[in-house]
Amino acid sequence: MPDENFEPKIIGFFCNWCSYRAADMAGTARMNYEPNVRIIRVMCSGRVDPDFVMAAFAKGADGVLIAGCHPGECHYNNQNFKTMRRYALLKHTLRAIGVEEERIRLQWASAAEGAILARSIDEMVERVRELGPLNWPKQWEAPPEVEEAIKMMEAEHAEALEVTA
Amino acid sequence: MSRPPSTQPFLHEVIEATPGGEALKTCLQCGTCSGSCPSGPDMDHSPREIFAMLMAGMEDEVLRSNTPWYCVSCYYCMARCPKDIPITDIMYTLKRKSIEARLYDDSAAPDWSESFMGYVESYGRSFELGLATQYHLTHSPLSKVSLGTFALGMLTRNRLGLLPERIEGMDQLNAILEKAKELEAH
Amino acid sequence: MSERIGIYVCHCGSNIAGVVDVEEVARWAGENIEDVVIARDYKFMCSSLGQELIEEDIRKEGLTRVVVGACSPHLHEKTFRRACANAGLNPYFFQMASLREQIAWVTKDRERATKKAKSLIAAAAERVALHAELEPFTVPVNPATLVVGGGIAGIQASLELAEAGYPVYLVEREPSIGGHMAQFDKTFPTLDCAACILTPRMSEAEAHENITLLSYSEVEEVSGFVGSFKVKVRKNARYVVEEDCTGCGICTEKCPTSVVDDVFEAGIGYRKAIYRPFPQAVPKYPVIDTESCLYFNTGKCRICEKVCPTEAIDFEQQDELIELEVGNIILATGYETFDATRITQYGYGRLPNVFTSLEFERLCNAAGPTEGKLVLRDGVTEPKSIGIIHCVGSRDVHYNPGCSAICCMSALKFGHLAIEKSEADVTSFYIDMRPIAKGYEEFYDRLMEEGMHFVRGRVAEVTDVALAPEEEGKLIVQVEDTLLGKQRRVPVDMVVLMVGLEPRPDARDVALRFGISCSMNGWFTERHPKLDPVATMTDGIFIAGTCQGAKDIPDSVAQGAAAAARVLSMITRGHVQIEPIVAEINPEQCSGCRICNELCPFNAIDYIEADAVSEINTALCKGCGTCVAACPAGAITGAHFSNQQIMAELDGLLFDVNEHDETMQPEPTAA
Amino acid sequence: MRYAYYPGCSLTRSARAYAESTAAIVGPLGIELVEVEDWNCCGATEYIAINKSAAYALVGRNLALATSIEDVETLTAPCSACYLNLKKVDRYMGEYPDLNQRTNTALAAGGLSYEPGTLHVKHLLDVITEDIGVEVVAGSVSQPLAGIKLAPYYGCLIARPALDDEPAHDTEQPHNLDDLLTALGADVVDYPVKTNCCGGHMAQISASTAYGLIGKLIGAAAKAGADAIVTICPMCQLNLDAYQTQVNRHLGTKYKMPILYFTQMIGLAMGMKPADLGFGQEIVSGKPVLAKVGLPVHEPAGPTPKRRSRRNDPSLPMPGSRGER
Repeated sequence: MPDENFEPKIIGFFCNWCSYRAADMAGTARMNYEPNVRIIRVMCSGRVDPDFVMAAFAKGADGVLIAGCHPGECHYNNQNFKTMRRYALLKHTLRAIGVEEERIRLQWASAAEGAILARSIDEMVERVRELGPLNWPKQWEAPPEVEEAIKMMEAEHAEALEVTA
Repeated sequence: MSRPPSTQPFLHEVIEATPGGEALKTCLQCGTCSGSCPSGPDMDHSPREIFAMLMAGMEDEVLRSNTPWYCVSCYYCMARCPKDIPITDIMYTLKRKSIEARLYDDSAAPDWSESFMGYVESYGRSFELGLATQYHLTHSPLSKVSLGTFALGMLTRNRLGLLPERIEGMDQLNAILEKAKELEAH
Repeated sequence: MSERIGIYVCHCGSNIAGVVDVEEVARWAGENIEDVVIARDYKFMCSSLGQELIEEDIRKEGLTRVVVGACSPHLHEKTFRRACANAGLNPYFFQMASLREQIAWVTKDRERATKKAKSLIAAAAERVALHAELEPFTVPVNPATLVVGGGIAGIQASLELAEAGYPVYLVEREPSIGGHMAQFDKTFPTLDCAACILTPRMSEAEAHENITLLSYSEVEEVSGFVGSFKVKVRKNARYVVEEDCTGCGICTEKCPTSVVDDVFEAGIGYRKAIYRPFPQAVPKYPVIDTESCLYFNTGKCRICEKVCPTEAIDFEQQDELIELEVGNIILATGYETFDATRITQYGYGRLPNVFTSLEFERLCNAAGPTEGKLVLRDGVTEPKSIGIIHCVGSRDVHYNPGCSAICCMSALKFGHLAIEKSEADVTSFYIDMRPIAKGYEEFYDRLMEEGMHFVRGRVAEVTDVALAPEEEGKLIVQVEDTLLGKQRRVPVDMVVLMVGLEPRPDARDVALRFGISCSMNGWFTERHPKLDPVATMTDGIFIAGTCQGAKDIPDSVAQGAAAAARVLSMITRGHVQIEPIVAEINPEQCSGCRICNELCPFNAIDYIEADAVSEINTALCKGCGTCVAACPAGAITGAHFSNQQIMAELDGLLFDVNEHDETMQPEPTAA
Repeated sequence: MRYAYYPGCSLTRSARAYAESTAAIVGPLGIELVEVEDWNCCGATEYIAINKSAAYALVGRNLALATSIEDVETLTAPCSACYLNLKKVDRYMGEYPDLNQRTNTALAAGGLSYEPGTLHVKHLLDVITEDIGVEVVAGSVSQPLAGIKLAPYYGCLIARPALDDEPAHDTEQPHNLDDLLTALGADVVDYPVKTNCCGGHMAQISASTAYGLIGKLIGAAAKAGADAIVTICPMCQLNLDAYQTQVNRHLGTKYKMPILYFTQMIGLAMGMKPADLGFGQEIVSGKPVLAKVGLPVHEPAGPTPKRRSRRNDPSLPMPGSRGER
């Protein structure tokens, strides 16, 4: 049974050009949404190192939301395509180590799409609330298989990045 | 973010009871709906006026109006509305509210809907001849001559059944409809 | 050595304080965050008193780091960095938390809002402690400017800059500059003749020694950054040698092919295959439209070549690629009109006597296809009655949700022209009359006096199906007269659809090419809707006129001049500072794997064979950080966004993880 | 192609001609219709006026029953009102979770359930013009309807409200029936009122309102020189056909406009016998139309007007016109 009082902690990685401005826009337009997402600004969603995502979980986050410009609208030409590839791998890896894939989400939001962003946040919060706490830090010392999986992930991740755009 | 509708409870009720009804709040009173309405000239208030009356909290007048009952479900208003207000669906909602409130003094249209559904609830299918006869005898016995022309033509071409058809799963249908009505009442 | 951090929590009047318990956040920060020596809350941090507060604390309390929790950094980051710099602190020892946009304006629950505020402040404090001293790069500003679009806004901007003595490249896609304004007959509300006020400015632009006019040309590629952009322009082949052409027009006169002119004549007039859009076109040189030219299609004809007295026709001419270097760019790419065939119930395209507003402009124009005679589609009959329908494709969620800003006034202008030119009875069908600027309401009064009729109601349909004898052979405008609450059928001879203004269909591609953004509808987005309406989020790129949103001529001209003023201030300063946010490779750690090389979209990373390491050219790096995230050896550092800084931010954001554990003690869900 | 088929009440009685002609033409077009077993009335436009939950449940039962038919993705209905009700319930259930839950709770009382989106609901006309294709229909024509002038009448509910994200039709001036009739060899007249209302149930509630609407529809067809109006909905057929006498009396007109189903016209063009297509059941006789089939093909009336030479032709081009003059 999900605990009704559980408020998930979700870390947002938002690119400076589109999605962080979408958040600004949602604010300016006073769109009400769940306060569970705490945002880190990066210059581009391409800056989101998979290690950041793993670290966020490791430090106690229940979910991670990556937001960037729409494919084809990246401020840096096409770096968000790299985000897309990493995201797929991240999902894959998380699944492999038993983390529900809804705990990570990629949302494209242009500077004008405050409403889309707000809706996406609400949806994600609701979903993660249903899933319950992840509570990684508590089990962090433990299973060697997790350590193993992380190593695998890192290996896979390095390999994947050799396949260039 | 929207303000709680404390000042206009009836408007809020109508919005709640209509899928997509929220858009009604954005009505700009342009009159596209009323200009498009094929039975508009026969309505005592144009659809646009009905929306203005809803905003003004004139519940009683709205429910007494013939407007929803003259809606022919052609959906011109809904397709043309620049604010995507589900106008036809709002008219259905107003019909339901009006039947509940029993304020509309010409019972012809509500009776037609109710007789129609009476047959459906008894047989699972509609029954044109029975319906037409029952309805016309109640509401316009004097015009039964013209009804006669209509019925005769239809009968001679075997286009009206003399007996209603009944579906096999009447029990199942009734169970479903009973449950639905129970849900609606809540 | 530990830092001395100052924390400032802004009330923003009641904007933040109304939802977030700002006193509590400041108190909590002061007591719980490491190295915080001062934590204050203050009414308006961005006020001069607020800034002085920071400056004083830096001086007196020896702050080494500053955090402000207020609005979005996109609004006031620069303000507070300047305050730090004023007090002698490196401006990059500052970090901002967006308590207003990300919390107060979007959250209702005070308790949860306050907790989120604490986490953002904690994250900023954790991060700022690890900030490195940075210096912005200073780059020179090339005094030349590129203006894209030769409508009235672009012409205005070009002339302002040229008059100030700086070079301008004015690029126009069509064969002539002038834009939509050149198509109009009169301008509201003063009824000046559009050509009389526009054409002198066009000639002035062409003749100006500081303006290089590139008509029939398009920008293909933009690279570089503020101060030194590189631009590739394709100058389409005109098949006419400009140096030789005298603009005598004999080629056009003798050309045997006549086609419908969809652009300048809005589809109601014809032009030749070799043509100038209009007699006063600037430049005066014609172009050959290869799609309709007989020679290009069949290999025969060449009449223009034969009749040209100066041998200026060159069928072999090729497109030319021109490379320009400019310091700033002004986009004034204008608008498109709404395609009226999309609203089928108005009958445009099916009913001959339904016209668009642009067609009507051409009908009224003395230089137009009817020489200014107001006639029906048959070209002969004068209409006895005209219905003008407002808001066609505007204020409609199916097409364009916004108001097109100019149609009410244009409709009044049309009313005046129709009354002046004909006997016709004119009726305007409007939802709301919006004559909002100086002299506009007076013009509305004037039209009421002149006898124009007004029906308040958005037209439901225009039909030719008559239901009464007086409707036979007419167009019937069906509408609810909302002031009467009655459905009306108004028979007229001619219907004019006031088509709305839309972004150019390729606005998104253009925005992408110049690195700026568009609204949902496709209008270019300004840096700030009120306080910075002609700048964009991209330094050095400005916008003017209707590419930013629907507006009339006076507003377009004002924006053209405003954009020029912004550019002039950059040119006069001579240099510009750019953010030192770039990546750097530590050669000690680099394994030479070259993964990063291919990732960089700006080719800023080179592999140095001799040392077997990669190296970043900071002049080309734009700081996206993708290579930083990808480096498997962790050898790349992104300035101001280092791994350590982001990890620290994470720690701050999750300050309450343990708190949560104590209260919840949840079952683990992960494997 | 195989479809779940919901005939609707009218096709069992007043619109038997529609049912018969549909049955006759689907085979040759490669369509297999599998009737939904023990279907019930869709509620027309009436039930929703009485009780919303019951109206959705009523239609929901049909959708649920249709899912038991194997190997079909699409449910088709020849009646526009049935079509819209089925489509709307499927669509709204998908869009509004509360409505979905209520409807399924009610269905559960009868041991049924329906997951919105399971079936694609399509009008019979769209099945023929989109899935089969106008060219295929043209290929099956053995007796072109040359010389017959037809007014294509769509009525409201196939065109509006446009519930799909990318609706198949314009909400005001659709053209797939025009295209189909042209493919059958008929002359299609310009019929701008093609999606106007036939009066719906107004013939019962306010006859004068209905007569006005019907008169407008028949009048526009007569004025355009149509030999018949072709419908795609039994309710439209009934209103225009069975009330035509009353309309004439009411408006003082003398219309004798046959109102025929598009499936009857397809059958005729395929060379089928009129009796097998339900001809003779219409109140206003369709015989004049039949008489024209098989007559020697006339040259199209009136030569296309020659383009006047440039000098003499002051007219302005129509929107969208291209090319030279």
